[in-house]
Amino acid sequence: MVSRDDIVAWVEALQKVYAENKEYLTDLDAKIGDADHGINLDRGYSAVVKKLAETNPPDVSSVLKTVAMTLISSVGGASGPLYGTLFLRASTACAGKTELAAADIVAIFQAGLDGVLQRGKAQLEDKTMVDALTPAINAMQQALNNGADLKEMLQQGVMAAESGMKGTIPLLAKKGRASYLGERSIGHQDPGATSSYLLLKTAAELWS
Amino acid sequence: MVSRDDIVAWVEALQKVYAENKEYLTDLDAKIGDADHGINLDRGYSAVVKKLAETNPPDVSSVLKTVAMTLISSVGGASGPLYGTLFLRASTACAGKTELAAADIVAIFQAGLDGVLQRGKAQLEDKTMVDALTPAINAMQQALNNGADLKEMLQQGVMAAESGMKGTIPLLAKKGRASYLGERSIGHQDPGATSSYLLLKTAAELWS
Amino acid sequence: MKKLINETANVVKESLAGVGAAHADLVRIDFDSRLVIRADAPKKGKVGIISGGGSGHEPMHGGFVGMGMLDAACAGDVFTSPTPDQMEAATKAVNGGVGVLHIVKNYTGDILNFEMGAELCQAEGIEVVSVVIDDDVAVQDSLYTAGRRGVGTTVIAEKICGASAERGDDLQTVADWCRKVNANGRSMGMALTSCTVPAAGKPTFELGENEMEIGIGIHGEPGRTRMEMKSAKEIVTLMAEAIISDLPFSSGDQVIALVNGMGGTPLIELYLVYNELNQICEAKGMTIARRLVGNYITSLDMAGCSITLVKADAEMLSLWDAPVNTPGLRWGV
Amino acid sequence: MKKLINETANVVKESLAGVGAAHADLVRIDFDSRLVIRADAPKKGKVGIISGGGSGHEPMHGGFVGMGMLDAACAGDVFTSPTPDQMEAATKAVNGGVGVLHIVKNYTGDILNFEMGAELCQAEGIEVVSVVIDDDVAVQDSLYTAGRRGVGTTVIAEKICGASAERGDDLQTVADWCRKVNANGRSMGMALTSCTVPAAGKPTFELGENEMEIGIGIHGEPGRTRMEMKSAKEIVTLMAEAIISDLPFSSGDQVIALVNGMGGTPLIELYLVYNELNQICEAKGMTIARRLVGNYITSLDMAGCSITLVKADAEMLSLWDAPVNTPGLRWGV
Ligand SMILES: Nc1ncnc2c1ncn2[C@@H]1O[C@H](COP(=O)(O)OP(=O)(O)O)[C@@H](O)[C@H]1O
Ligand SMILES: Nc1ncnc2c1ncn2[C@@H]1O[C@H](COP(=O)(O)OP(=O)(O)O)[C@@H](O)[C@H]1O
Ligand SMILES: [Mg+2]
Ligand SMILES: [Mg+2]
Ligand SMILES: [Mg+2]
Ligand SMILES: [Mg+2]
Repeated sequence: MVSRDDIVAWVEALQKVYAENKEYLTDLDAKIGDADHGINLDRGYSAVVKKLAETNPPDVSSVLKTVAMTLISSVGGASGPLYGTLFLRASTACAGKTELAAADIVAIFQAGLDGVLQRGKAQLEDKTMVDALTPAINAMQQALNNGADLKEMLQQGVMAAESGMKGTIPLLAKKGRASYLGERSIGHQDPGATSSYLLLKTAAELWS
Repeated sequence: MVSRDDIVAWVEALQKVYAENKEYLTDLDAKIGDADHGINLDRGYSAVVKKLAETNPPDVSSVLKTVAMTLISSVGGASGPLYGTLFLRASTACAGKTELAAADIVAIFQAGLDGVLQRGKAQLEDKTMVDALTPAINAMQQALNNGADLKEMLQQGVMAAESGMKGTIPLLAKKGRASYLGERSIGHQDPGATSSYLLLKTAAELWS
Repeated sequence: MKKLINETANVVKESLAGVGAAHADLVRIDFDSRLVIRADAPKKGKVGIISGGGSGHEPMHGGFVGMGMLDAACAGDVFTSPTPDQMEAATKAVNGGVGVLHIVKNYTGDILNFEMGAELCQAEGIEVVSVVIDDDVAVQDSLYTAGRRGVGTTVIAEKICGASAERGDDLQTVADWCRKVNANGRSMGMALTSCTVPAAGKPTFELGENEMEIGIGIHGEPGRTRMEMKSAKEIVTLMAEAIISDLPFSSGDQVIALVNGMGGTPLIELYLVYNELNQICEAKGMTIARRLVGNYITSLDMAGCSITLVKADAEMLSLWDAPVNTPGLRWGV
Repeated sequence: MKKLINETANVVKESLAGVGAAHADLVRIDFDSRLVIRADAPKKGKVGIISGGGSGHEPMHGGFVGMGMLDAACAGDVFTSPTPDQMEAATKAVNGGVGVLHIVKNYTGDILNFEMGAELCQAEGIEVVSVVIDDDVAVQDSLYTAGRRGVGTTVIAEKICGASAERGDDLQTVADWCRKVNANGRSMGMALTSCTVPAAGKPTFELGENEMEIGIGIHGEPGRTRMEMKSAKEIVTLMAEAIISDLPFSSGDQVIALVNGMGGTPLIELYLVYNELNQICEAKGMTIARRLVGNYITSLDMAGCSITLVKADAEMLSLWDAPVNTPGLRWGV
């Protein structure tokens, strides 16, 4: 089960992960975007960790909502509203719960992805974060159906996210800044898909 | 004796010499000035050669005057009015003559130098063209006094100009753009002294 | 990276402070929300106009706040869209009771953040209309992509809409002017060098000594093609042809032209570019009725330029000529 | 070298053509003499004002021709003073019968060429007064050297003298304003990168990745000292101290300030610099009563900036505020 404190620990770990990968993500963005994705997330999660410490939200849902609102008001760019929407929908999807079971985890990510799709209007293979999130959630659902426990389920999700992320390399971008490049976007890994993979990987390393 | 055609040949040779040394003179100017001395002279002497061909001035004095006026109206910068004045005074100093003897040559250069000093108000060792011209003219006067012929006299002048030119290297500039550098002007050869040395060297190679 | 800055994290804030100190007669700064607000906002009964986007494009947008142009500009981090709460704060600060126009450049980040900002305002009962500028012909447009970027036409749209609002037009009319300018405006940009984002500390891309990038945006995003360096005449011809054939502009058209520097290209070159552009337009029978030559929508220290043409009718030209008093554009007053 | 140009030999001419095409309402171009002339010159009964110098400093001087500022500008080759015949032609073109002021920046080339130009005019009976601007505190002044360079104060002097001439002051009065602005003006510049003269094709000097040059002029002449890169606060402090202590400026002084970009530095940095300058002036009890922030006297594509302060009394400020309508500076009209 994933508790409120597990969620907080995850978000705090994400702050560290994105700080460590700030240059990596920014370099990926320099290739097909505007060289700021790592900077954006680092700024956002630093703000989130500060906000959580200040406001100390009481339960899972309110933690996720704080993350959402802080990302929305501090990240900017495309990824700010998208990740913000992801956490906002996740927060709504677990309203009232004190702990999240494996099925709840799949449900909040699915709700979050639905929000991302609605806001960003990307489709699979448009070379966005959607290409990491969608296969990951499908794999988690599958694992769950096959009776996997939380840890096993998350590991399946991470593996799928990783191949989804790598699968963005040969794609021609159709959404976001990379789409301006047309053919020249081919051959580069999408930064947002990469940060989404890290999001899941960090969860899998913490929760069990 | 130096005829009208010898003067024209000299000026045409100067055009080639400054074209060949355009980058060299400009590089010298980049070190302590504004990187244009070679460009300026190349532009000026190209205009001079064109003008001489068009107007075909009849005698020594009118050739020198044409050179003067063309340099003044095409070179700009510090060297334009200075070299222009040099040729203008030289023209006046030989008014009416059809040929120039060794003594006349010294006289026209002396008149030219006087003009440069009056206009530019530089003193010896201010790190300018004056530092090449002054010793050259003194050496020519000396040679003349010692009974040297035109060729020998010019060679003495060139040698003195060369050491005057090299002598600008350790000097601290007091006039022209190089003076803005203060101590940092030390260690570089003055571009104007270099172009003045080439002026005399070219004459010595042609006239005898 | 060598820049005249202190901490990279404070570049936007300190630059805004400079704008506020230099132009206190025209604008005030809201440091919390990073807004440049017209000194006398809100103007009761006047349609408010806000715009915004990532910083690094100065004078756009903060330099266009003032009488006859924008009422407020939201400054994002360098090359990063501002956030919805900034748009909400700006909208409230300029709301004169008759609605607010959001002029949004077509970048996913700007679109999404402005969208959320508009939702927040509408939830509080403020009437907001958003118009998206998407004028960059370097980008292929399609229903299935993010579409064209918003570049130079934004400057013209802000001026025209500002004049429309200033003379008392209602929100729909002001928004219609924005749509009309956008529908008639086309742009293309090119770079001789990359820009360097302060927080990144190194050039976004590398160009060889004899290379240029054509079809570049204003964020150091790579362009559509990299090619060997050419003469100004060839470069301008290439850009002008792409622009003119796209609308298409045709003989007899009157246009407003913007020859815009990317930040690192000096005016002597921009006027030379204008000379080429003017000759091309003349040869096609088009008349450049009004023009701007200079740095208006930049990309930090990038060397390069962009060209914008907007087909204009008499009324648009009269709105263009109307007085404007902002840090970056001023006439008639 | 990558620039938006065609043949290097034609850069100045083609750029002038662009200025002429873009601003036909304000100026006309004399291509033979390479002059930018106020469209309605000569103005009978008005003192004429001309200036000029090497090209590469745009908008100065051609961009300052128009109502309330210069009557004509002589464009030399890049970084090379114009020639006496240009000054003669300009003086004749703007002579309204009551004399012409020559505003000359203190460079040997400019001094000598303007001197010969003035002699030519005087020989033809036109009254000419020349005033030399020498405001660069980076250069040690002495009777035995070429003296200080003329830099940013030139822009302020051209505006003030233009207003003085426009209101009908006689030649001596206009010249006195020029001397007064010069006597009260001080400047200093710095570079982050070298400029590249088109005809030379390569940077005039090289600066390391962590170096800057302090006390630079506007021609890519090396400055007084090369030092390690510092923060904007430290750089501005260094420059402002040198300027303020030189006049000296003191508490209670009102000043006109110019934060000037060298051509390759974007506005976001220049406003940040202005913010630092404003804080320093405030701390010293000085008031920046008027200011310009932008590219006004540049050095081709050099990255860097200069700061100019001119101590101003009420009358100077009212001349500053008088209407001006030129390609590069416009207000009140
Ligand atoms: N419409 C969209 N839907 C989903 N994800 C998107 C969309 N547009 C962009 N993204 C994601 O956002 C990432 C870029 O984020 P970031 O660099 O922070 O913003 P910006 O592009 O505004 O600079 C891309 O790599 C991509 O994964
Ligand atoms: N006052 C002066 N008197 C004599 N020669 C001078 C004076 N000032 C400068 N020069 C000469 O002019 C040269 C520079 O000429 P040039 O580069 O063509 O002009 P500018 O300095 O205007 O760019 C210097 O190297 C110096 O020899
Ligand atoms: Mg990005
Ligand atoms: Mg020189
Ligand atoms: Mg961005
Ligand atoms: Mg020069």
